[in-house]
Amino acid sequence: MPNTEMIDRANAAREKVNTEIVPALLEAFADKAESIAPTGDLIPQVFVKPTALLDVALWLKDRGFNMLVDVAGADYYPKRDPRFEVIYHFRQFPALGMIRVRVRCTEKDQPHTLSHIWPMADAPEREVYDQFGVKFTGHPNLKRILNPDDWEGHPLRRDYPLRGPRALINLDMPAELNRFAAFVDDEHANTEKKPDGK
Amino acid sequence: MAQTFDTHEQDTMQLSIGPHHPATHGVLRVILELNGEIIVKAAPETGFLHTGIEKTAENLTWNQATAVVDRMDYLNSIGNNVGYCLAVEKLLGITDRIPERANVARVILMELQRITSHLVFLGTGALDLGAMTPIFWTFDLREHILDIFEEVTGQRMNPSYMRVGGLAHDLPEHFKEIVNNFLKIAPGKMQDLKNLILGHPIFKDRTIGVGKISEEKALALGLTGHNLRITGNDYDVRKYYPYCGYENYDFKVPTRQNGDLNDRISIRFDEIDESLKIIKQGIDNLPDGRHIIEDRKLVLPPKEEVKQSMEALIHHFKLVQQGFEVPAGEVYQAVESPRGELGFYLISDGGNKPMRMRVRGPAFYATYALGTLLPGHYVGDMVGIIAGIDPIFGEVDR
Amino acid sequence: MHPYLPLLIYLLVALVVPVAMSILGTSFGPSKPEKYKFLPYESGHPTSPLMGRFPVKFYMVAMLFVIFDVEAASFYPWAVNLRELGVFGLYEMITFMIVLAIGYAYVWKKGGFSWR
Amino acid sequence: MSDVFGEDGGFVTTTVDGFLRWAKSNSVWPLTFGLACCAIEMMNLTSPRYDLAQWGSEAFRASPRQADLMIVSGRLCNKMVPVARQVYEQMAEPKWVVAMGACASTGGIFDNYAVVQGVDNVIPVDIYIPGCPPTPDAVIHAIQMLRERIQGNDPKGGLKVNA
Repeated sequence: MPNTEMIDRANAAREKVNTEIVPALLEAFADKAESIAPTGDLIPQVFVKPTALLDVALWLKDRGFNMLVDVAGADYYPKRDPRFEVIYHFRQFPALGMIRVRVRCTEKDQPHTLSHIWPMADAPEREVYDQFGVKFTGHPNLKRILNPDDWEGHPLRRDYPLRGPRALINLDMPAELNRFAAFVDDEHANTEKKPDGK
Repeated sequence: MAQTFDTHEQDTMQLSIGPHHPATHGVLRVILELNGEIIVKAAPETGFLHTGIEKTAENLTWNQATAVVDRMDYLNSIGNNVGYCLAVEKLLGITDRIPERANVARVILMELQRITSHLVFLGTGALDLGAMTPIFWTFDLREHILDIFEEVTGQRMNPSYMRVGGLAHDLPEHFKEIVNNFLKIAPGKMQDLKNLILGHPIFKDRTIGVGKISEEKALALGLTGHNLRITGNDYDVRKYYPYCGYENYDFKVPTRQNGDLNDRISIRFDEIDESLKIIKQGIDNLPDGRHIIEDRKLVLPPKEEVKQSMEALIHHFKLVQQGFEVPAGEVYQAVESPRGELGFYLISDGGNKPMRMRVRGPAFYATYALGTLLPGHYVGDMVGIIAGIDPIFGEVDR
Repeated sequence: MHPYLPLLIYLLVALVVPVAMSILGTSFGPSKPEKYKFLPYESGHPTSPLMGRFPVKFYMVAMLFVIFDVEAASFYPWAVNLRELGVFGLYEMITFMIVLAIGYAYVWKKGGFSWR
Repeated sequence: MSDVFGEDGGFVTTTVDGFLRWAKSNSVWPLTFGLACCAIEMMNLTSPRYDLAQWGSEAFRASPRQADLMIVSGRLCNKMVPVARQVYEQMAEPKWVVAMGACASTGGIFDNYAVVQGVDNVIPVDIYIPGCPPTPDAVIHAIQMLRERIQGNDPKGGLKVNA
């Protein structure tokens, strides 16, 4: 007796988004949006230019996409020229239709923030800026959210080494360059004589 | 470096409830702007537990990344693993070839993990509101579940028990027996706990009408899970986007109407009862059969076979050395974690490592909802509200 | 046996014990006076010191506490020798409480207790 | 005066020293410095099954002024380094540090830009506990080792005569 009512509702909503919303969006934003074939999860996707993002978001909000699920960043460094991409997932609740708006951008052309429409967008946009360096125009306080405020570089970029600053130093680096040397005064350093007997 | 509020219209005092504070349930910093005892403005600041999990996952093969994903929301390790593995299986397109035994085992273990997370929430939440006894009862009951995890997966917490395609190894034979033992004692203890916490007059005074939120504000703040269901909205990923066969189980999604702290805590008891129901149904019809998908390209061949046949050895060698390739594409898979909708957005460029793993943490949006939840309350209420939204900073800071 | 001898012994002990503890503590305990030890503990993250004045509400609550705490303290001597004072003592204390109750009701009505 | 309080332990100092060591080792109060998954296992220490109260350490103090033992439970990240350093500095002497779990001891499985590869880069550590997360029994074993060390001849414990 599996109740597949929700699965049918989600499938029907997806069909509706594919047949009505996406074509209407492409024709409404003719030069600024292009469609993409959905992959694994069959969620309809649309490429949108950074300048048109705000209008597309408002346009979608009028068509029932009242839930902004997530704002994510991605970096296609070696393979694609506009290397960065900001991905917005919208959802129609309770109709359950979903759409993925992907905004290809470089460091210079900056998408507009959505935090004045959805207050939730404030924090993930700060994270995209912190991890990728993509700025958002009109953002209330665009500051680092995950890394310390004086951190150089944007860690989630493909060309950023996994070990970060440590990767660039060799092990026997002079203390003054070691980021944490300032915190370990000589007397406390862990080369302190171990209590005898242990 | 702290975010100071420069506009001091009245003489408000700035107070930093810092990263190392008993009331912040981990490493959260909330900068409060106080007018006497009333909070005027609150700015949460996180990042004190940023472990670079997404960057580390980009350097691990598809199956290795389960060990890292598991330590993100450390109270819902099995849920994280299942969410991640479902996303990879969607990319591979093998979701319907997963054996039934693996799906049912995943559901049972996820619901057990949900109960442990709710028990920690109830224990520490009541402790923050001043009740000392519940934390002993909840952690004692939680030990029973951790014993089950130790029997099944070998480790109490962060077991990394899921693989792409099913379970890492098969369930022990006496799995049904140990889970049934737990199911026998759980309802009685939960009823005692409910009487102890919800019936308490001080608890009622400190939670009724505190931290109220309306449905459309909760949707605008991106709240999901119990933070959204206390406003009457019954969005639950297990019901709306069923995965792992959740549509075969009949369970209700508990909701509340007036969206205050009392609802946030009382809804947990109903959620635990629902989870117990699901576990009961899962255990009753736990099918036999393979615990993982039958596909040599994805799954290590059994040990004895590797010693005999040459091509099993080649499969073994390739899988251990390189792992398997996943066709290029993007996928978003949502899973219902104890805190809300936990989403995995995976991008694969056809290689044997994920190109990008973005995790949509429900607690991340709940933590930054504090900015609108806290103002207007006393400082004493802030302790309850922070406990009420159930933040886990492994998932907030990834 | 001087009647006030127990009181003297009590005061003596109350003086000797803390002094002894602090002297022994400072002379025999390890002491490393470091910079951070003298900073106020602000749960790990220093914040800007208080710019404005303390709101007047704190002062109000402090004054009310002093009044009603002293009132409560004055019950002890009365309660200790309740037998000797007898009924007269009871009426005495009731009038004392009524006078203070009037003050309490006044403060309550004027909203001294509500924080907002 | 010096022979009675002599370094080699005249009569008085050994008995007072022995008494202080006995008192200190039976009331090591830990600090709630919970970071990540190990913090949940650290909370288990006070639960009925792994009762830490048997050795007098069940009072988890939140303020560093009242704590003797700082159990760094979880992965120490870059933004938390100044906080950990300040909290350690503000603990009153004698103080000990236990690095709980692989992440606190050596950075564990997170060998990346965000996690400090071992807490001993920032604060001196006395005892390292392996495990991810270590079971509460392992933490109790570590606390037993620390108590033996205090009762033995740990320079930080015992009597320190500063005239």
